[in-house]
Amino acid sequence: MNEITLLSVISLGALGTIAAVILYMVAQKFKVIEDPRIDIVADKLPGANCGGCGYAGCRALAEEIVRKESLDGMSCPPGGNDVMKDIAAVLGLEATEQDPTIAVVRCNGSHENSPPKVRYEGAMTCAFAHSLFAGTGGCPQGCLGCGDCVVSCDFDAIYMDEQTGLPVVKDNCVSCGACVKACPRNIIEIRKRGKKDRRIFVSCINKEKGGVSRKNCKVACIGCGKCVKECNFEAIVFENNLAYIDYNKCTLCRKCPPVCPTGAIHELNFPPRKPRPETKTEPAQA
Amino acid sequence: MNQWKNFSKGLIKDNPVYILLLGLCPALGVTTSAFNGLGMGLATTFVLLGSNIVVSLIKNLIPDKVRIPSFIVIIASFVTIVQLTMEAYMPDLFDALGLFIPLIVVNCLVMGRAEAFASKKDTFSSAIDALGMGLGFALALTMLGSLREILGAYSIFGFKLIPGATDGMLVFVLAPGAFIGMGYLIILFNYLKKKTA
Amino acid sequence: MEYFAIVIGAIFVNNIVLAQFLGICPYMGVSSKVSTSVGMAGAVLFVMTLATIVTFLIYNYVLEPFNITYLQTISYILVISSLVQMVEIILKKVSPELYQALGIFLPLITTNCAIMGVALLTVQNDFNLMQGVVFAISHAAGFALAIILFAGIREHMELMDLPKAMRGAPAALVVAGILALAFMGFAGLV
Amino acid sequence: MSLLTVSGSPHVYTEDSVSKIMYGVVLSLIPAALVSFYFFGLAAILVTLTAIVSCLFFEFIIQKYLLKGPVTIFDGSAVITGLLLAFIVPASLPLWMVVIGSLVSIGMAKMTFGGLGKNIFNPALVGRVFLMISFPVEMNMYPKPIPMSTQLTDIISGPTPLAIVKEGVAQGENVSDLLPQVPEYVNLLMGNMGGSVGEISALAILLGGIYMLFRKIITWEIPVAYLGSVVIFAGILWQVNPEIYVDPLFHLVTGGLMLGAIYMATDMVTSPMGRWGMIVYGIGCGFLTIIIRIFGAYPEGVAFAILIMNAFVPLINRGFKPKRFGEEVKNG
Amino acid sequence: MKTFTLGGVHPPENKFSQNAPIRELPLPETVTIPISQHLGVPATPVVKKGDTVKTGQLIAKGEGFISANIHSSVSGTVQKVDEVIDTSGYRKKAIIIKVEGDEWEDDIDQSTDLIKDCALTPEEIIKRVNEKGIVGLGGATFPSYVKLMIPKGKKAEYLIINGVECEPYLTADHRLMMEKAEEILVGISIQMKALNVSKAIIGIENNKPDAIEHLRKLLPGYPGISVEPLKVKYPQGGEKQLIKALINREVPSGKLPIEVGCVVHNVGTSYAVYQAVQKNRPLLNRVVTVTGKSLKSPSNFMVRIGTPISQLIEEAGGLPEDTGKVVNGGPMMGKALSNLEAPVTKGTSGVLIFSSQETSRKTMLSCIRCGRCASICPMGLEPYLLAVLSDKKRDEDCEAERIMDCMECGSCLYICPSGRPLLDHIRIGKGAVGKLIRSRSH
Amino acid sequence: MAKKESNFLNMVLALFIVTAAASFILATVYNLTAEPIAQARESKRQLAISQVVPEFDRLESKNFLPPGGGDSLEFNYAFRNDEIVGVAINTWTNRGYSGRISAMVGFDTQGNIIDVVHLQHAETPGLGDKIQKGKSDWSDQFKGLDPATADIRVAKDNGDIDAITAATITSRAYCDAIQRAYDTFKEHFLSQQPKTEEGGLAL
Ligand SMILES: Cc1cc2nc3c(=O)[nH]c(=O)nc-3n(C[C@H](O)[C@H](O)[C@H](O)COP(=O)(O)O)c2cc1C
Ligand SMILES: Cc1cc2nc3c(=O)[nH]c(=O)nc-3n(C[C@H](O)[C@H](O)[C@H](O)COP(=O)(O)O)c2cc1C
Ligand SMILES: Cc1cc2nc3c(=O)[nH]c(=O)nc-3n(C[C@H](O)[C@H](O)[C@H](O)COP(=O)(O)O)c2cc1C
Ligand SMILES: Cc1cc2nc3c(=O)[nH]c(=O)nc-3n(C[C@H](O)[C@H](O)[C@H](O)CO)c2cc1C
Ligand code: SF4
Ligand code: SF4
Ligand code: SF4
Ligand code: SF4
Ligand code: FES
Repeated sequence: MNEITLLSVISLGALGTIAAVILYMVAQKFKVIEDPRIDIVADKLPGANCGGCGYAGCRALAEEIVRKESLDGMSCPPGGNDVMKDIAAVLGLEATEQDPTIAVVRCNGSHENSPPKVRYEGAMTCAFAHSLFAGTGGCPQGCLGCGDCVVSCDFDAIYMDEQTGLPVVKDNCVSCGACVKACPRNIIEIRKRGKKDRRIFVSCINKEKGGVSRKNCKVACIGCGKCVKECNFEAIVFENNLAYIDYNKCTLCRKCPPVCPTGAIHELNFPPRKPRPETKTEPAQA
Repeated sequence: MNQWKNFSKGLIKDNPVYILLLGLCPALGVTTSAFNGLGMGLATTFVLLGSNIVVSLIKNLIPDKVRIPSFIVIIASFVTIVQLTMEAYMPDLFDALGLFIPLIVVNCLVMGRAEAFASKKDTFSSAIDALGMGLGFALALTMLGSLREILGAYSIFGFKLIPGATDGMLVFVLAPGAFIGMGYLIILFNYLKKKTA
Repeated sequence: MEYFAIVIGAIFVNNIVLAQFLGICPYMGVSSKVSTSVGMAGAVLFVMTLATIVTFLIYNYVLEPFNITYLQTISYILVISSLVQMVEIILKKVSPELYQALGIFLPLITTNCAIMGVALLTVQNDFNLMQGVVFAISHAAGFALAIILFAGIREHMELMDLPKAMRGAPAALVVAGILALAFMGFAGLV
Repeated sequence: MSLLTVSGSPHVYTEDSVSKIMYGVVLSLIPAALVSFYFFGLAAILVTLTAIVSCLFFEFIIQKYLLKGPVTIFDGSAVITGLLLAFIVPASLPLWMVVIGSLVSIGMAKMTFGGLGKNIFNPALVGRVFLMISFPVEMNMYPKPIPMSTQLTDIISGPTPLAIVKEGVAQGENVSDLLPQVPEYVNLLMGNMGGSVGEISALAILLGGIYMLFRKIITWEIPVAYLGSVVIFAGILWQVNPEIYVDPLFHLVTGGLMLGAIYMATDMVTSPMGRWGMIVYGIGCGFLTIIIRIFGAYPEGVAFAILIMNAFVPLINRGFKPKRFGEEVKNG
Repeated sequence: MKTFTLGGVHPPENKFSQNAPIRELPLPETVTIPISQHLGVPATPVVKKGDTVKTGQLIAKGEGFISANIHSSVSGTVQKVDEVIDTSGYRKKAIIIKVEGDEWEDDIDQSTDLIKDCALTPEEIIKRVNEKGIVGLGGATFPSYVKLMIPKGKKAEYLIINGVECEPYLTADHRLMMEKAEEILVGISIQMKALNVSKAIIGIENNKPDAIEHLRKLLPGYPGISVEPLKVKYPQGGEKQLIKALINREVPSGKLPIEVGCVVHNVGTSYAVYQAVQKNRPLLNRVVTVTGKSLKSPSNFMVRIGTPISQLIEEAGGLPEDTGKVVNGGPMMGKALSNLEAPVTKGTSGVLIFSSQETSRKTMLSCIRCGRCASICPMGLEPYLLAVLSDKKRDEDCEAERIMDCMECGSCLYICPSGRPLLDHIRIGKGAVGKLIRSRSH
Repeated sequence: MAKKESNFLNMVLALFIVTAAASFILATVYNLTAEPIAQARESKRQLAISQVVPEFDRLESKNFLPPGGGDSLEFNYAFRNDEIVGVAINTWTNRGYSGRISAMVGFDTQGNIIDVVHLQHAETPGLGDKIQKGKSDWSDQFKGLDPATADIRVAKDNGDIDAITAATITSRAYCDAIQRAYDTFKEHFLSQQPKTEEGGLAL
């Protein structure tokens, strides 16, 4: 060992020792302020900070999960069940399985179905239009078409259809609920995705009397109650001139849509109907 | 993990410079020419590879509280090795890269990989990860270097592209060109990432 | 006059971020708000000065006499990182307010090339201790100028709807580029 | 009857619009353009046309194919950018460099940030500084002004009055010996001096400025603060030693100061919004201009000074809020 | 000449109807009287379908501190009490009365004789003003009796009468001052008595020299009242601006005029106070200006509350072919109508008919940061900033930038060369910040 | 993750071992590379010298202070057959655009410049770096000049040297460095050695 090597080892070794001593002091004085598991959990979360979980961002959820040591009632819509399972595994907890959900637009007052009666000019935000007037189509509950929901979506999962002037939810919706909060008229609802992405819902939330709502919009729910009678599963509730399909009870039997006189009930992602609708078996061309 | 995926992620999807925005200082500082960029990229790759391997080997022997200082020392050793070797055998490149060689030690990329990957995974994966990330880094630096050399000197790796033309747009050799060039390359990489995803 | 040249040179002409490309990570990372960027600048000022002093001592009283200057890199990084941690504990004990304002940034800049770079440059320039300190403070001031200006611009950009592809890093880099371009006007001041 | 319109109040709006403002600026630049065409002839016309057309072209391409948004090239802002870019480069600049300058101005300085109103730095100035640093040789060659000429003859490196004085002083000569080498003040005012295409005639620019003030396109704060602070700072130095520092009037009428103070520092997009902010900004521009002109490597500092102050604008806007109604009472 | 100092704009005045005398509008076939025509809690109907009512009879009772009684403006049968479509297309509760003859309540003095002396005590005056459903006719429809009651610990020094009518087009107050000057002055004296102040200033913009002169001639009979001509500048009629212009005091942010010893009333309100106190007559009708460039005969009408707006337009020459927008109120602060059958309410000061060219907004471009909106904002705000902050939902920042000081005068949107919908965004922001503040106090 | 508990002893020990091992390895590398590094530096110097003086078989070095003050200049006397064939002077200037410029100037024994090469500079690429031989032939104009008769200043200052376009500052500085070399050379070589015509001194 020559002189340089010796000096090197001595000086650097001394430095290393000093560093270690300092670090030891740090470790002593610097008691862990935070539960280290918070970091681990936060790491697992997608980091989108969308607020869909109901907490102020991913880290806030992580803190809450660790604090409560339970996953009850907590979910991360963008991350889905996988993430929650991961976290459960990390913390040794059970994750509550949740049915996948998606946002649904409950208005069909397109330019054609609800022709414009006045013109709107000004800031293209539904919030303002809502405070100003009933909407170009005249329906005081219908979609205003300025796209606040589209802007609010962090996942590019909702877009404005040029033809109809209505928002359309794409498949990549993570049901974070941002659009639900953004819509001043409460038109968007988070519903169960349904088997094979099939959904049946009433695409109208107008609570006016049938005649009145019909005057503004061809496809409004007029509150006739026919669907309620048709449903064998008591999945349809009827209140204030409006039918509402409970997605927890609906079996996707497809009986109600045809009976609606205005066509307000929508079915999504079903194969085309066979001439005779009573066949309930799986269609061949799926 | 699929080792090929582990390797290739550093090239585009998780490119350390353009996507993860790590190690920006050397990426901006030394890329006045494609050759310098490549040289710095390879030097960093070597350090990354070496330190990742050593860190993953000794990770279980190091107490948690001195983990980071130990890693720093390991990284710094590899940097010094590079420094000495380069000075001995590639003095011109050494002069061109200047200050940025010792600064590899504080390159967040190196530390980040040691912390996030090598201290948790097995040695082989760590080596592959280091190689992928390092080559991604080298790719990024070479690209920026090429861009700046092409625009700033109308040449690439020293070959004149336009015979007779002497100077290019000098901005690109200077500081502003580095920032601007990287800004637009990031857009390109974001686009590529989207395309490949 | 010599100090004047060091100061002007470090702040304007050879601005550490805009001309020397050091400390780009915090420059890009901690500049989204003016208030945090001010905190960051303060922390950099503090650590940079301290680190320059300590590394100066190490270089001149350990490495140089023992003829082992090749250990510069490794010893500097060790010294700086343990120093910062020590400061952190002391600060926390002595002045909790200061800790609140600067402390959260301290770990961020321990392994930051601006600190290391200035320490290395001090040696390269053959400065004495006093010059080194002025050099470090001026570089920190240059960093502060760059990052606070930049944070103002970013806060402003936050309100403008930039094209999607440009948001975040790309626009920030182009701004930095133009800023660097503008700072070239200071060329020749010293 | 067409459909009734519903909108929030108010229901009447001023006649003024962005394009009216912008074309007002273009109109006010005509005297300066005529002077430059008179002195630099065809070359000036070509540079000007090239810059305008290429600015419009790049704006169109980027808006249509990259941003895929509405095309608003006729709002007049790109015309101004082109015009002003042409005005701050030498008339002898190769046209392809003018095109590159336009690309930088529009593509990098303006469209990167989303176009009109969103840019942080003055596009024309970014273009110029980019060119100045990229092509120092060409950007440092100024043709000699020859009235009614068609050809550029004598292209000399840096014979602007500012450069002559700066070089001379750097060589240890006295200002009083140097001044005879530059044109007389009347000529400086009229524009008979070396310089960029449109910056030469302080008088023509002043004329345009008065027109813009009259039409309320610009307000007085920035130009007055800028020019005033240049006079003050230069005056102080001049008092200190008139043999190395030129008199303030010389600073006022040479180089791009007039054009900068009236057209570039006032660009509303890149300048502060409130009165006090504008004044601070103007003083900052003036200070930096003098610093760079006198102590820096460049003989001219207007472009850099304005760009640097552009970067300060967000901070200035934060710091200088308008006086709120009912404020004093609340604080008092 | 006096005016306020901060900001302000001067849109073209276009007061086409300033020389058209006030005409009584014929009775409509039915009237629709909304139960919420004032600021505050809606009134509660006290009649039901089938009831017969007389002109001036109480049909809905104001409940709560800030509310106002509503009286039938016609005589006839109540057709229904139901939701009807209001001016904006939403449904609001209203009382619909089929007009049959014009039979008035007996205790109302229908004569036009001027009664100068008022024997009532201040408390009685306030009570009467409350009973008769008088609300501010200057636009805000704030129940007037509340304003006549000075909160404890405060003292009123000045009664300020708002005869500014700074809105372009509108001439209702102008005509009222020309034709009912004496009544207004008596009303002012009554208000002064109720407030126990000795000084009243009537502020009138200089574009109404005839009104200034006319009132000044009559002043000698009314001690303490003066008339002050003001430079024409919008929004001089805003109460804070008016106080600043007349007595150079600034009402602090978020405070009421009484903070600086002032109470502000509109001239129309004074006239209504006169009617209520001296004639025992509730607020049944009001002056409405119906005007527009292409309208055949721009007019000022005395209109019963509840008359459909379409009838006013018919009476003024019918809706022109090129109509693009119909506005309820002035061009700067009025509300665009989507339903012309909506009724005149206590707050309707004018009906404006615009052609599409006159009123369409500019093509919206990006803000060019010209700063004009900030330089003309009479409250010293930065509308461009408030608009983006509101758009980005940065409510705390909005609040810190004093968004709640905005009085929605519309000057910023008027002036913006880029056609930015500034006020639209600011309104949303105000809503959000209001919510924030309320949630904080709970 | 198997994490080791941290206690005082194992922390200090671990860090000491790591640093000691690292420094040992580094010292080894250093010892291995010390030679090549020195060689590389030397060959660089040799190369520069050989570019500016005629072929030689022996070198001798000596340092002199320049008459204007400042750092000393290194004179490298080149001998062939024990006869001085030229002197390569390592000179410097601080008047560059950015930092110090150093250059090697070769003189023959009469004081004519044989050639000049730059050693180190930080001038702007594309502008000032044209003083480099590979970048432009600008510095060739010094070849063969006798500073005693030629004015080593740029044309702008009424000298005989054409400046690099748009880089007068650098050009001036380079002239300054050469002038400094000549002044020192004159004082410490020419004035001591009477000028002779006798042979062997090739140009
Ligand atoms: C919630 C609220 C409470 C008010 N309280 C009083 C009051 O106690 N005394 C008073 O004189 N005015 C009061 N005002 C009325 C205001 O001073 C003002 O006249 C009214 O808001 C209409 O003004 P504008 O038309 O300028 O908006 C109140 C207004 C509001 C909105
Ligand atoms: C922007 C703005 C403009 C106004 N202009 C007038 C006006 O011209 N005339 C008027 O009587 N009231 C105007 N007002 C309403 C006054 O502020 C104030 O509410 C009114 O004079 C109070 O009297 P009142 O309660 O009797 O209506 C305006 C309010 C605002 C916010
Ligand atoms: C970024 C930048 C780098 C420069 N680099 C140099 C340089 O290396 N050498 C130099 O002499 N001048 C340099 N300059 C200075 C300018 O080119 C200066 O205008 C020029 O030297 C003036 O000399 P001239 O009379 O030859 O035009 C630089 C300027 C800038 C903006
Ligand atoms: C008074 C005034 C001055 C202007 N000055 C400039 C200028 O110096 N450079 C420029 O590119 N555009 C200028 N413009 C045009 C426009 O504002 C500019 O292109 C915007 O910065 C683009 O967003 C000016 C416009 C006005 C109204
Ligand atoms: S569509 Fe709505 S619920 Fe779905 S991701 Fe977008 S914002 Fe969230
Ligand atoms: S669904 Fe709601 S938010 Fe979306 S456009 Fe319609 S009204 Fe607006
Ligand atoms: S509407 Fe509000 S923000 Fe706009 S000018 Fe009026 S007070 Fe100011
Ligand atoms: S007036 Fe319009 S363009 Fe001007 S600053 Fe205000 S919002 Fe922007
Ligand atoms: S690489 Fe320089 S600060 Fe991160």
